Amino acid sequence: MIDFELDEEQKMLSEAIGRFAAERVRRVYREADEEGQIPADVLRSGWELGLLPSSIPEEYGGFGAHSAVTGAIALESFAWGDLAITLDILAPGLVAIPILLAGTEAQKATYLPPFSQEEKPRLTAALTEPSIHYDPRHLKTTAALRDGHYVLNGVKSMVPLADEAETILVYAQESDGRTQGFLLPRHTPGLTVGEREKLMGLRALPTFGLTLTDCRVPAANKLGGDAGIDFEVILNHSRVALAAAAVGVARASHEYAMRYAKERIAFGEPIAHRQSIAFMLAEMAIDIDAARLLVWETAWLLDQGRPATQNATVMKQYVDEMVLRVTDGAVQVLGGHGYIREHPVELWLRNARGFATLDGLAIV
Amino acid sequence: MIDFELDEEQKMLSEAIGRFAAERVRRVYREADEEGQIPADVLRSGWELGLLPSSIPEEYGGFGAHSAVTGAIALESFAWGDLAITLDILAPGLVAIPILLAGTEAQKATYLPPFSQEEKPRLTAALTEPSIHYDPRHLKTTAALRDGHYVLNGVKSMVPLADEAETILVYAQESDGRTQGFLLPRHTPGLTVGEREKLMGLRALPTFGLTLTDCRVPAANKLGGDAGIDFEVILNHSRVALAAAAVGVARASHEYAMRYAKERIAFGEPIAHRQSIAFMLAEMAIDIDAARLLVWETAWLLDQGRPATQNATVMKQYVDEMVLRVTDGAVQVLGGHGYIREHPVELWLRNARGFATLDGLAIV
Amino acid sequence: MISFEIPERITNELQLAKMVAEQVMRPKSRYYDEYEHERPWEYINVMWPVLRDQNKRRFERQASNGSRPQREGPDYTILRLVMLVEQLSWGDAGQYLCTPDAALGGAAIEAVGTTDQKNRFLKRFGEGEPKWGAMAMTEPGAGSDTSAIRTVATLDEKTNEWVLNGEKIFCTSGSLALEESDGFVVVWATVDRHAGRAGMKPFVVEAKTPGVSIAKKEEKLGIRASDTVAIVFNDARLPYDHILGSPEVQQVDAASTKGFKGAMRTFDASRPVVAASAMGIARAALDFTRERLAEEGIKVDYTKPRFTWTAVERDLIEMEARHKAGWLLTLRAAGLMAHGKENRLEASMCKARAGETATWITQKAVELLGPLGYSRELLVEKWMRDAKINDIYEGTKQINLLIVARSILGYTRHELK
Amino acid sequence: MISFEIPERITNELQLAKMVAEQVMRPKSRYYDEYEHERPWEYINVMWPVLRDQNKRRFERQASNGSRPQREGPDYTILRLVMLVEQLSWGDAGQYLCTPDAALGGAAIEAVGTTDQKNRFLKRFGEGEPKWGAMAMTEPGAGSDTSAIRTVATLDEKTNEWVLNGEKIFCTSGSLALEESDGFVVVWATVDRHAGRAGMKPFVVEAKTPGVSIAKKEEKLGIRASDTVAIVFNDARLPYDHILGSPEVQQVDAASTKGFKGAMRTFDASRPVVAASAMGIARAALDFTRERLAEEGIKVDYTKPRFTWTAVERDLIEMEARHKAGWLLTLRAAGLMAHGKENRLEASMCKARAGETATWITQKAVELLGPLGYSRELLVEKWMRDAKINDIYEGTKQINLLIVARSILGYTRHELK
Repeated sequence: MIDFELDEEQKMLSEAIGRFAAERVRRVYREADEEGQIPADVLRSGWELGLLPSSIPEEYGGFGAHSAVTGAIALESFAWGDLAITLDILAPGLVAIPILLAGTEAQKATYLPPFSQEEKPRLTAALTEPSIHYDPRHLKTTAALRDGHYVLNGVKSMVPLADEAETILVYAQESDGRTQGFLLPRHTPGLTVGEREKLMGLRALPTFGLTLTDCRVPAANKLGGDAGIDFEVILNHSRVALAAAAVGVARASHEYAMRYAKERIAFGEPIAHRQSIAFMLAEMAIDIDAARLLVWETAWLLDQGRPATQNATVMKQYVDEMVLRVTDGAVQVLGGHGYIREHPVELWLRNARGFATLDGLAIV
Repeated sequence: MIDFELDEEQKMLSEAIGRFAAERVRRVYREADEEGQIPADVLRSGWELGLLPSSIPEEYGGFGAHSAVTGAIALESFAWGDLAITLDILAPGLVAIPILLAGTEAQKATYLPPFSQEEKPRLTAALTEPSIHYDPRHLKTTAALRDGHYVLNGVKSMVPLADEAETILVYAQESDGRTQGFLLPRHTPGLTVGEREKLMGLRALPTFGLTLTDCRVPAANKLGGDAGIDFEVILNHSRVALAAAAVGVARASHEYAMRYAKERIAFGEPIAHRQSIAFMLAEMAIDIDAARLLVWETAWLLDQGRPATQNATVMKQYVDEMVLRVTDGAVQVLGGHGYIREHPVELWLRNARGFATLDGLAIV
Repeated sequence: MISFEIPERITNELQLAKMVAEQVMRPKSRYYDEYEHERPWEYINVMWPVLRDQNKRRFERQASNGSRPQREGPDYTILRLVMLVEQLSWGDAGQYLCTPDAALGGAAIEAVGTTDQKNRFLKRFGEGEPKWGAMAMTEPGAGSDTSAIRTVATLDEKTNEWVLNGEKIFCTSGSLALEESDGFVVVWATVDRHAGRAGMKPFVVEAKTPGVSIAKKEEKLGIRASDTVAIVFNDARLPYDHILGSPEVQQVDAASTKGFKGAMRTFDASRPVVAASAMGIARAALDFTRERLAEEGIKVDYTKPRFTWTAVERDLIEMEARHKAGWLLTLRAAGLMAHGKENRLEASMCKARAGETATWITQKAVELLGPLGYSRELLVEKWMRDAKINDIYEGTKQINLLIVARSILGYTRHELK
Repeated sequence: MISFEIPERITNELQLAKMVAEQVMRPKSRYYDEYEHERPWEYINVMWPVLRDQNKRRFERQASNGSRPQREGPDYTILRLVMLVEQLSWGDAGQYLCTPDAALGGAAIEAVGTTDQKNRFLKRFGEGEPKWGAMAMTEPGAGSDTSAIRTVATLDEKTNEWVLNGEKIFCTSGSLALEESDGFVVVWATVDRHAGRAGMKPFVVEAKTPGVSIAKKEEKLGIRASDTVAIVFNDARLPYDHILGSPEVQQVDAASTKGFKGAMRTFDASRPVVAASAMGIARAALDFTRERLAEEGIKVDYTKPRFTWTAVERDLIEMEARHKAGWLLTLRAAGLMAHGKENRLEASMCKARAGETATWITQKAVELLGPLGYSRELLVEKWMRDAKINDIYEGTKQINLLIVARSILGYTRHELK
């Protein structure tokens, strides 16, 4: 029966993350964006929240069950704090969740247990490619099966934490045209990590380009084994994650703009008393709620194991435009003050513009 | 040197038309829309304004010179009164202007002089085709040259006054793929005029579908003779005319909504005192002015004989969306009163929605 | 527990509604649009027996176990209503508005009427011929600003009757309720001009009451099958107990007086219902456009990267996205009510968004279908005309945005005008 | 006589500006964006000699034949300025803002200064080292609402000096004007706190005036090459005749006092100039996106029917349409001024639209270029950051809409707040 109330566990989770975001993340994210570096202690305590273990079943050392809806709720509160810090802390999930969803028993047994340890596993994934024609379902990076090994060739971009990763889940197109995942040890010959990328937003998150030249991996390293994976499922889970994060960023901007508009006095009254400002804030609120519902619906379909590609596409279309509209509106509400880096709204706008183009940087 | 001031002649012309629109057209257009019929005396005095003769040179019996800019100015004031009545009165121009622009001497000598007479010449043109795939540059209606005659086949829609026309300028695709015009006597065998069309808007304007089955016309009836015409020029002049008319419709709605908003009292004040209404009216005003400038620029390029297709395309894109935005906004400003047919804004909205799809109904 | 599952009992009912929409409403859509003041009897005659028997059973149930349903758990009523309205409006929004029921008038009586009043005024909807209820609030000089209402109800001490004088406009189904059936209109009038909202009271005006006349049948842009009238009250006399709620004028914060509160409470339900109607029209246009374009070989491929979409594909996806957003906001507002939660904010949110969205989607559909879209041979142009009303009635988009803004900012009407 | 012809003398100058934009500004665009507080000396050193000599000639001309140019016919100055600014902003909006000239400060002096003041304060721009003028209006508590200005100028009778106290923020080129060159800032201060706008007067504060200090160099989203500072006035003493316009406080309608009118008049020129800068950035993004996509084999075919456009083609055409609209509105506002006509309404129209349009176009460009658009390897993301300022300064979009609304409705600030 139709219901939009979080259950108890989800409430606790989002409150815990919200507290962390407010008390730890919001203290450092601005400087992290300027410095291009996130304080180690924040990353550590972020990891200690145990968000990923909580979605790994006990049999693999976790203490929970996987749910895209719960994941979406968590990502919203997390990204409300800061997007870059969220993506850094959750990066290992880029390997864990796909394995959880589609990995072989052996892959689960190898990669999941470390998540229960104190140390954040050094895992990441490479999906995006540095081209206007980038299409996750038809990647230019190829994987060819040759005598029991897959040989990968191609160029990747936007790979978080690639420099310190031990294993990178690289998505590539197999001869049959399907997108598959391959677990590459960082030191696979032919795999080179490029310079740290310079982006408009996400400046605190270290991302890198990859070049793959005849990288050989045993066939067993193919995600899901011989059968491989249904990439649609992975992609949809990933898009839900990023869309949920977008809702978090939008909510952060909206709350900040509301507070500012109620405090900022012009012509003898708070500017929020003016319909032009108040209606903008109202439209934002509606936009954000609608986007969240779209995200939840797609996540819910995924949890039900129902087809979700159409919903995911429609959701992404709506959310990508929503987050840009809302964050730009927040800058507008603050006026000149929104344009200077003393206030966070400009940072949220820079991050927001990324959602339409960035792919595969998070997954629930 | 950049200048956006009408010259004396243009001022007089647009004032004369404006007066006619305000004093005659605005008295009857609402009933005409309901009845589907325009009072004969209004049509007559509209014709007596001599708008078309004034753009025909003296050598052909007219008393002026042709200018797309002047034509655009005239069409805006005319359509400000009512779109359907404007298109009815100017329908013969659909033949006169193309002939003026691209006709042979013989064609000019035959078709232009009657414009100086009292009687409105029974001329019209057929461009649009009843298909989602309609493309004026690649018409489905064909014209094949067979022993000194052109044989036309196809289906047309939105032909104004086709029932009482003596000659119809039919646009068709020749074997070389180019769109050409052919002057068909109404009683050409194989040419049948269908039932009067029923449209959302323009209900006062009688428009018809045509069916052409092996219609033969002498090669001499091809617009521009053997060489034919550069259809781009005709199309661009036509798009300027419709865009100018759209600006007139938008301006009518905006003026009406402004007056209403200043008079309508709610919560103790005129609703125009509220930013949500006032800013809507301000955006409309900016939209309308911008559209007019886009129209004038394209018209000016045409008068200069410069290529104008890119400008015309961009102009059409902007104007079609502008007129819908503005007329819909006017209905919104009037609220419930805008939804009933006592007020004209609903009529303007119905007419406005046509501009994006209707083609070739007017030309300057 | 987050879920988007529609209860089966509702999906079953929706199947029936779909049949009615396809087989009864759609075939007559164009006819009742062209013949504005005729009544869609095919639809009315199909709906009345069903609604009559439902009402009958409900009254009996209420009589036996008190007015409130005993059943535990969520109350499906509003959710069910929202979904039915969406499906029927998908069929034809104008005809749907002629549904023979107590409508907003009934809602007002349910909200603030005494048990006796409920019996007297609502029972009729469980028996006999089709009947209509209606609500009359708007006046020539009072639209969104209900405090400007000038219709006056004065108590004639001698006869202990209320005497109504004034004019109401934009009353939906007013003629059906007052002249074409044994129905009633709930009329908002002031018992004290100087008391503002506190003086405003709802009165039940029965069909054929002397002094009550239909002054005008409106001709509209769309929903032409719907009966919209102006009503004039000329010394219309009502028995004393036709007033709903207490006759006293409490001079506390106006908005908190029972009568007005009652009306406002009906908005919490009626706004999602209007939003649902809007989304039904929008879906009709979206479905039709999709099918028609598919015939032309144009189908959306949801797996293509955005970069390779055609403009038409992008339009269709954008239309679908906005439709989904509007619909989910509507379901949320209804869902909250079903779970017995406050939903004033969410009701205004969905209304503000759904009206605008339906307007946009239907306007876009006309464009996408080219010359055909603009023709009255197809229904798309009608849906565009029908949709616009949802951006206007039950509070224009602007009014609902105002409510949303006040609510999220924690402002009163004094801080945000 | 309607014409869109650009005078040849201007098109020639534009060729030079284009060279500067391509060969001097663009190569350093990324550098000055990354190194925020450095100065674009390459650009400054190219521009200064040209501007200096132009100014020199102008001063000589004015000295010989009075301040007004004798020439008949339209005055090209503003039109020329608008076009140059558009071209230079196409190069780099941040660097353009560092153009060594008297800027808004100069405009204020030109508008309300005495001949003597013009000589004393402006002559320097025709000789020696690069110099900057600036205007300081905004305060922490006074943005669009200039009547809230708290910086005070009190006359010290004994020394016949003005004593300035207060703080100004968002002063463009403030540091260049006060600390890095022999320039000046025109500071708006009140001589009578209770007089509102009537008490507001512009004062010329010269470089290195004791008691004047740069409190903060702002770090911004974009236009990082531009120098934006907060200035603190701590008993800063100015000679009596550094006040522009009359020191009297007329208690008539505030807005009509000369000083304020002067500032407003400068807006009639500065708003089209800001709009032109916005359109320059937008064109940079549009040109680059077109070229980059063409390399990928994606070009707009303007002869295709709308129905067959790809989503990218539609975006490009929509971007071009909005760009043209914003640019033509800007040309109109400047054109009116050139022909000596009132243009307050048109100035606000183009500013309101251009700022929004540039923001939208550049945001769209980043999206269209995919992963590359988001990277700092290309300049598109920078143009998106730069463009946004035009939606904000010289009056936010909202303020300019307010001015437009008042003007078309014939309202004062009392009717429309």
